[in-house]
Amino acid sequence: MLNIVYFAWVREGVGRDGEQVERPAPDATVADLVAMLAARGGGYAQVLGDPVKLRAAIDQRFVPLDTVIGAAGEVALFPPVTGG
Amino acid sequence: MLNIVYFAWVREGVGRDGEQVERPAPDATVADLVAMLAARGGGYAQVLGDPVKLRAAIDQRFVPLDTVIGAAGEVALFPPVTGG
Amino acid sequence: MKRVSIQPQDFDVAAELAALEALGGGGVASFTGIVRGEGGLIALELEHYPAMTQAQVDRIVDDALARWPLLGVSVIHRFGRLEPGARIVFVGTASRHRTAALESCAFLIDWLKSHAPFWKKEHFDAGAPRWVDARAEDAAKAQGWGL
Amino acid sequence: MKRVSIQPQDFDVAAELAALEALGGGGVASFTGIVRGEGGLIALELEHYPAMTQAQVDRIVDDALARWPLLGVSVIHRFGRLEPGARIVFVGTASRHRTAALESCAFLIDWLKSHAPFWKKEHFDAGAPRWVDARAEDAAKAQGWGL
Repeated sequence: MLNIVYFAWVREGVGRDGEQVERPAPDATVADLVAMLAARGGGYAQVLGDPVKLRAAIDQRFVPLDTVIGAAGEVALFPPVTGG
Repeated sequence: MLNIVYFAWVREGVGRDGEQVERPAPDATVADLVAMLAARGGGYAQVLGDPVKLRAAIDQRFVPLDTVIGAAGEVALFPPVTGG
Repeated sequence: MKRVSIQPQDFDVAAELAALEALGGGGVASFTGIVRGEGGLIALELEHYPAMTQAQVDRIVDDALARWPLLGVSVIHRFGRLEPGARIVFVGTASRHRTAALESCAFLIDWLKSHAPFWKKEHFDAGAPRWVDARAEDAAKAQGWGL
Repeated sequence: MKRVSIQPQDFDVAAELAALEALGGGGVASFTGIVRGEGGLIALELEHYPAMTQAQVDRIVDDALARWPLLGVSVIHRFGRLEPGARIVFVGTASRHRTAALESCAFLIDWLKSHAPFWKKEHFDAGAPRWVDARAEDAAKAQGWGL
């Protein structure tokens, strides 16, 4: 299983701050995961349907969305950070 | 009469923090005043004999040593400022 | 001295500065960020990614320590609901000379304001709350430091 | 808010910062200069030109107010005999945005450290006291601001 965590309006849109999903294929990228989640429709489609607005982290490190998830433990999806 | 004030090692060299002198000629510069004072010899000659090391102010404004004193009320002679 | 704290509660700027002043350096620089109450704002809600924030701030402080000869760094960042006038963030740096203290302080606050994993939601006296957009200006400033 | 004080006694950094924080701006930057106790230094004696200092510091603060959108500036400079660890100078600036606060703080301290009419005499635990020479480095930094 793979942990996903959501922040800010992504969290509000999907209606939860995190969840566990089946681990995607070994060569799946963050963008693939986002597309898979957006396909659920509803709030997921609304906030994850336009990946240009999204940023991601794998195991607490910022990554581009085309990064392969591989054996990572946690993927985070969120809007661009706005700092302090 | 013209007020002169001294600071830092200039003050220590001349042995006083200020004095009044006869007002110099209308076209006299600060450098002329310095030369006149240095001619007294002793501590005056020691600290005022090398004008390159000196800075000056006329009526509380920094000026180059070739500035004409004119009708000014106060000339200050001191080393380059070292700030706070 | 290195101190990093991500916390909901307010902090004591005087105590932070006193600790930095006691390190024997010639200069202490600081920046304190405060919630502005403009445009009918009644509260700012700061959300962060706890597992990431502390580690990332730690790392950027290490970068600053590698880049400037610093005797001490203190970074405090609050999260949660903050009202106008409340302190959000504090950066304090101590060094033998002022330039290192001032530059590293600016570097750290630029990073915190642009790259730190925080998201801000603005609540107004009228109308719906809204999430603040990332500002291109901040990103440009951080790039100036090679971030 | 504009506050300039040239004084022999110590000052309360927390009180200065609190006044700046209360102005409604988003950021307060500060720099505090402290006497370093290196090389056997036991005291620093600061002499100044009283008739000139207050007027000149006033003027450079006005320059800063003209150059950056500031809500407040506080400058305190001590004179007299100061021992290692003692505060010498404080600059605090408040603005809506951090860049104005940080830049104006750096501008003011660079000016104070290079152009303000102060002279420093160092007293050591052994040997004669000596007057500190003006530093070319400081003058160069001030020139960077067009001073």
